[in-house]
Amino acid sequence: MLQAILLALVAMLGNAEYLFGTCLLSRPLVMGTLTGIVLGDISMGVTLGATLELAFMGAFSVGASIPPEMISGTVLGTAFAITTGTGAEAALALGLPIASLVLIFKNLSMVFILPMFVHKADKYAAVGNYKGVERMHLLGGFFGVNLIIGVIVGVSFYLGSPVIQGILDMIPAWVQKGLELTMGLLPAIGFGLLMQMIMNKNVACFFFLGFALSTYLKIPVTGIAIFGAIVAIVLVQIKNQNKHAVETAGVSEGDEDDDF
Amino acid sequence: MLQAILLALVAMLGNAEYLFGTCLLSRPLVMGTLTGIVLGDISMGVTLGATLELAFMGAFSVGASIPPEMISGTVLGTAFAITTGTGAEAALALGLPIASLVLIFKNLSMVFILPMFVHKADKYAAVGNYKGVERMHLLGGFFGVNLIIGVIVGVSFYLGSPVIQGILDMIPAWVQKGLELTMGLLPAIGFGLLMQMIMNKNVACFFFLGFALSTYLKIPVTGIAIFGAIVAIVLVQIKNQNKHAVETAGVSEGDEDDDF
Amino acid sequence: MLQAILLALVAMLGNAEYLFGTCLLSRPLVMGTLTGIVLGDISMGVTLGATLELAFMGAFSVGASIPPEMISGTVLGTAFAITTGTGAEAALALGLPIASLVLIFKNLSMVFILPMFVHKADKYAAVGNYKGVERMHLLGGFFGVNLIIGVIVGVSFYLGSPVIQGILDMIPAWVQKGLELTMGLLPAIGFGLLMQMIMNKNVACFFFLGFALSTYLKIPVTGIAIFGAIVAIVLVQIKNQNKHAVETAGVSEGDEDDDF
Amino acid sequence: MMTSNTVKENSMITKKDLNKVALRSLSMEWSWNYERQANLPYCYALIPIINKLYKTDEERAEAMKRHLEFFNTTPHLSTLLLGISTAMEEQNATEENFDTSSINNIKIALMGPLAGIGDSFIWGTLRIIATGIGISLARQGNILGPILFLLVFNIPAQGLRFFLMNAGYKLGAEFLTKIEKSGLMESLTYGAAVLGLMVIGGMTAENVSINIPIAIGSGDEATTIGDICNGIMPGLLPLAFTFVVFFLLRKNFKTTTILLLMAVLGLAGAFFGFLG
Amino acid sequence: MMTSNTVKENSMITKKDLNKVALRSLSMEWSWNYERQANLPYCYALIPIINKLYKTDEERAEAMKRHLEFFNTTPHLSTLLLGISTAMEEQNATEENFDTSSINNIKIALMGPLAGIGDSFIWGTLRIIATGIGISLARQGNILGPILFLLVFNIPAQGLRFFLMNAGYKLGAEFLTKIEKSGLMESLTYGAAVLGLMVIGGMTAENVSINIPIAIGSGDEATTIGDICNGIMPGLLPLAFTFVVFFLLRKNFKTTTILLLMAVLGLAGAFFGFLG
Amino acid sequence: MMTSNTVKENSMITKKDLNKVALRSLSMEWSWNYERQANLPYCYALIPIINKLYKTDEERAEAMKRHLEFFNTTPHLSTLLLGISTAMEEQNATEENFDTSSINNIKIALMGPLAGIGDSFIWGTLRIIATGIGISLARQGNILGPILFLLVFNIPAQGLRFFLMNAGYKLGAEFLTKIEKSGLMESLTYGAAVLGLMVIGGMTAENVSINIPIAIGSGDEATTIGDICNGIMPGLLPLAFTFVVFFLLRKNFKTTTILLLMAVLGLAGAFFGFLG
Ligand SMILES: OC[C@H]1O[C@H](O)[C@@H](O)[C@@H](O)[C@@H]1O
Ligand SMILES: OC[C@H]1O[C@H](O)[C@@H](O)[C@@H](O)[C@@H]1O
Ligand SMILES: OC[C@H]1O[C@H](O)[C@@H](O)[C@@H](O)[C@@H]1O
Repeated sequence: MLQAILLALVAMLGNAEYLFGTCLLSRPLVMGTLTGIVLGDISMGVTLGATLELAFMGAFSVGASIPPEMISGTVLGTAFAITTGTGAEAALALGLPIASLVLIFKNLSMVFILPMFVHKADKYAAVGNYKGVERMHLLGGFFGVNLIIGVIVGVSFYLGSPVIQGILDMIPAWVQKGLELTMGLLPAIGFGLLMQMIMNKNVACFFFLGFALSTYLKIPVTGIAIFGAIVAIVLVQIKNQNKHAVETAGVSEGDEDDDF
Repeated sequence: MLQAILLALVAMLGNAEYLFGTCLLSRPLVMGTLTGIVLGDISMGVTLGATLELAFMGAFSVGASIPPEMISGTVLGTAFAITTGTGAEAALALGLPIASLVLIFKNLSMVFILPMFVHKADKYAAVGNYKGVERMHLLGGFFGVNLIIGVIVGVSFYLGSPVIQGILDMIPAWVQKGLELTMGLLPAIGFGLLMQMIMNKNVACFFFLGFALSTYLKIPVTGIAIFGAIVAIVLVQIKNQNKHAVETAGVSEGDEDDDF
Repeated sequence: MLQAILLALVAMLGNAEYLFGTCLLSRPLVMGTLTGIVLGDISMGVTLGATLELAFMGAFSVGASIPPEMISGTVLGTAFAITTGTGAEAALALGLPIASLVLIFKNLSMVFILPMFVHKADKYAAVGNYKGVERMHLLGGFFGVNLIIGVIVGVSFYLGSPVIQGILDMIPAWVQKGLELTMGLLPAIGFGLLMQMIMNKNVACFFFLGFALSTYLKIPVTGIAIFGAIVAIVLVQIKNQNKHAVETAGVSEGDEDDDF
Repeated sequence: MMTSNTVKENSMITKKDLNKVALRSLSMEWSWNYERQANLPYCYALIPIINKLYKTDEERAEAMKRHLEFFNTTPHLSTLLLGISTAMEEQNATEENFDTSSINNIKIALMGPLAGIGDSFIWGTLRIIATGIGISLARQGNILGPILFLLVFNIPAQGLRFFLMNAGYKLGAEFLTKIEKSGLMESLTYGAAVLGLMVIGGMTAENVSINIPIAIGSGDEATTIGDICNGIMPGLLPLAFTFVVFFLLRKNFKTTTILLLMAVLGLAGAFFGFLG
Repeated sequence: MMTSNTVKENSMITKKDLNKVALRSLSMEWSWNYERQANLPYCYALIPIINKLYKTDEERAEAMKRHLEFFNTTPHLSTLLLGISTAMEEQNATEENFDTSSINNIKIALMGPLAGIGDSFIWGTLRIIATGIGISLARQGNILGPILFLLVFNIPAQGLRFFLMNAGYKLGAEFLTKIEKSGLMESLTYGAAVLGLMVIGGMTAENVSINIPIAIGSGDEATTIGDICNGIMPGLLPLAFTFVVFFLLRKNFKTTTILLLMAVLGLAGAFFGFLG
Repeated sequence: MMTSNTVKENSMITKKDLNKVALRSLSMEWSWNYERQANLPYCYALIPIINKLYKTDEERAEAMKRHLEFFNTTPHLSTLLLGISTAMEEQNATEENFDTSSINNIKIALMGPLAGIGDSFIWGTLRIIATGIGISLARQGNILGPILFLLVFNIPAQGLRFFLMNAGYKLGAEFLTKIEKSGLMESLTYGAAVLGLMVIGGMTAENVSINIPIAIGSGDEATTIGDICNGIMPGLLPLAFTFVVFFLLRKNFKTTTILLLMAVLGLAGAFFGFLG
């Protein structure tokens, strides 16, 4: 029981890397080590952490693609491997499916729960209540993800591996698939909000330009920013030259193009 | 003989889909059925039509790429299969080469004969004779394609399949190839006429822009229209802003960019 | 000894094609023939020349990619084959590695020695001394490349093939590699000098546009020139229209867009 | 002339006129030809409008000439463009200095994309659905197969045709009114030319095809004149060829002559093997 | 208010303020969510600046709303943009007719490319180096492994964070001063909108994904609705979907409602198989 | 100074002058070097023109400096550009405020495409034909082989050289007169800079090559610094390298120094393996 609580705290510390500068506390190397410390076998924890780190080497989030939830995978995998005395293979065999399973919960939260905090923050912002906004940020991260992972890890360790396996088998495939699909749709809200803010009919065509450059020519966003900067510079020059021309019109005329 | 005439009429009805809203009368499913009705074996006609429809599923015209002439292929294929009592294989074995052969005639007509009607229509149009233009349209379609297909089908059915096979073997390969090449050249007249009408030295560069976007970047026409619309909008904005600026020059100046 | 000198002269004549209109004197067909003449076996020279010409068919310089130094390869390959009485295989077996080896020297010279003449020419040019510039051109080509090839061929023939093989084995691989790398860096000087001359902040973005079109969309230089011409024409039109508008501002206004 | 039936306030064009055009559009592929494709049908369909809007032979001649130019799109959707053309012709008939070139430019710019959308939808989706239903019955010899096939296809396809005629006209009329109010009428001419020419450029690249497969060199170094030309600039031969035709037309060569020259060129090219 | 500590002549923003923001930026992924990603953390980090620059609730509300919009970039490099935003907010606070839209436009335009660079460097290079060092020790059970791993990664990563905060602010301030002097302030608004919208367009294409795998036809002719849409225009479905959302937002639908609709759509799509 | 021989009305340049330049152009690859390629030969070829048009050392120095910049194209076609340069130099000599930068810009913009066309034609077609004829005879030891080879190649190639010299001059002169009349002279400067810079940008991307193959990580995650840079932006390293050189030149570093630095870099890079 105590160990379960301690492991939950370890997991929460791992997730707290997002509060502390995305400092990589959540990586298996660190989580494995701390699990080892909690269970009294540091060296084993470090070694298993290294093994899992290698397995999760390619798992890191880029943009909105989130990798398996390594914290729960590592902590539970390592913990069961240490307590049952089995080796690295056991840690991996348990850690990987757990990580995939818990990712569903994490995603569910970032799809459903955290946006609620965001909407609440919108309301606080609307009345200038900055303390409310701050609170939503801090509580959102805590209740939305941190605590959940802690509870999952603690409870799972307490229940033992067979129970988890059972849960894992219960979730129908279409739920996971449906969540993935939803995650593909959600960014449209963010971009829709941005468009609502920026777009007017004089510049709307540039949204389509960026979109078409991406879909027809497969230019990545950095490339679009480069082309966009060039287009913006040229158009601003034309605008200014035009304005400048108007200002000098009627006055003198000889040098209106000098600065071009 | 009567059957030959009736089948010719069926074929002409099939081709008349182009007079009646491209309504798919020419598809094997319909042609086969009507052939069956003429030859007194409706059910067989429907079944063979379905078989040929499946075979010609991918045959439909997109732009200037015209598929094998299915009408003659289906009517003759079905007719010979019913009269000789052979099955679907025979219908296919005869129908496919006939369709390819008759396509040559159809193309020859759309390359040589129909343009004559068009040129005649040009002359009528030049003097405002709209009735002449209408006549050219109606007669062109009839004599240029419809009647030809009817005659081919009627005569072929009357002569029987061995004779057709003989004709098929007589046409040298280079004629068909040469016709294909000509069909690749002909659109240049249409585009040349358009360019003559639209192009002046101030906008000529956009022709090359469209061409280069297509050849260098493989952007399809829809994509070019999207990029073209963006370019047109931006240039029109610049033009208007410029005009607007000139109009306000000397008057007030503060808000000349407001509408941008 | 006399033969060595004569072969050196033949080689120098071959390289002198660059003085005489890039007239293909350096091709194996010609060099083989002249070597044959010098060694008294014209027909053999012509035949071996033809063989080597076929082997070097794909070797011609495009831009800054210089092919193996065929002159030395052909002259020495042919000469050794004729003097030792061995056939075409021997000519090839010797000619190809020699050509690769001598290319290193030729490149070294065009990387290090010829630029010195260029810099000297810069100095002469700076004071308007056109004779100096002319001299640098003529002497540069002679001492920088022509003489070197002559000497290499003469001395090599004099020493015989085993010695050359020895030299070939002495040069470490990294030197050749390093030279190749340097050749990839050097054009930056040329482009840097051009940029220094042309670029100002109003047009700098077009350098990046050209670069990005090349790297992101793989458009070759000819294509970039086509797009560049279109962009230039459109921008010049805008500029002039603008200027024109300003000139007519306040005067009349009705027709400022007529010429567009 | 004005009836309570007019689609637009103060418009000469009635709903009946529009339906007449849609009806005539049924023959959009009847006189289809390789020179200018569906040009004659398009003009044929518009003649009621032309006759109503213009009263002199000269005006009608102008209008018919315009609509005898190259045209092609998915036939069932062509009415969208016929509707727009109708609105633009009406504008031209009522406004003094309307630039007629934009009528064709707009038509050209839209026909390519519309064909892309239309061919996907009509040929790729609707026809396939109709065929699927039809064949499943027909295979057992049931005559309901072909009947349902025709119904499933034509009810939406022809319905769309009439719907798009009205939609195109309204769209065009509204757009033109808006543009007229904001004084952007001359911008329309320019913008339409930019857009139209870009699309023509693209269509030229896609549709005109010519290749010279004469080999140069042999073995590994072998290449063809066509490849060399494409190496200089992709599509160089079709581009050059189109410009040759363009200049011949400018020198008042007849299209019949050019057409015959092309046929000779194509057949000779196939016979001697210098084209391919 | 002005201290000798100010970073810029006459500036209200002190070095201490900047460090406060950098410190708060540590939680840049804490409340990360699928709707607007790192928006809440970004706003959280900027609150000290907002409070200092604006004194009324209305002004603060405006500023906070701005910074609660969609945001995302490599967290350790986010301070570069926070610095620029700080400079722009300051400009806005002091200058009358500053166009606030450019604050967001600049942020948006830069965040994508910065993520590209940052993810390569932070995740692709620095992390890999740190992991390499850490693992080589940890494999033998040596606890120095994880410790060195954390140090090798965090010293440069967090150092960069503080460095970029100052760099971003200076860059922004200098750029704005220059632009103000040359009277190009209103150009900034326009240029930023052009650039920002192009990048948003590109990001929409890359990030919003929706596909309808319903098959049409069978056998060789089989295709899906999604493929047909992509044939018309690549990315047509995501584009259309984004515009549907855009119009819902315009009609004042709540984001919560839209989010729930999306979840229902996604789950139903997976269950019935019409999305995929 | 004016003779009845002048090519253009009122021109100082005679046909003889043009032929002199064409003759000198024969050595277009004689002092070819990796730093600025055919710059010295180009300047050498133009010296007769420079001497005729300009009489003071200062003017000549200016002109020679211009033509000692980077140059490269297919040598047999270089006279087209020499002709254009001649016409532009003449314009510069006679007109007050001609912007000399366009002389180089036009040359630069055209040399790349001309090389593309020329290399295809001269090396890919004409040479292959000549070789084919030559070898078929030479294989049997017939000395007519090499002789015909040289004739078949050189008669068209060198003929073209002289023809293009005159064509280039006329083209240039006509174009300039036209532009002068329509008062577009200053547009030339701007347009030429836009075009020239785009082409230089493209050529930089194609010609400057540098790669850092140092591996980061191992196993599946392994990547190189070069790949990471290309992931950020393709061609980032060559671009950055070119700008380093550009700034060194601006800081008045000598090209000799830079050249030596590059050689050291290249050799060290190969030896230690940090370049590749
Ligand atoms: O891609 C930028 C950024 O996006 C999200 O914030 C996370 O996935 C980060 O790991 C990543 O660096
Ligand atoms: O591509 C558009 C259109 O072109 C032609 O008119 C025919 O091939 C039609 O079948 C097709 O729909
Ligand atoms: O590519 C143009 C040109 O570049 C260099 O001058 C040489 O490689 C020539 O052979 C080539 O024709």
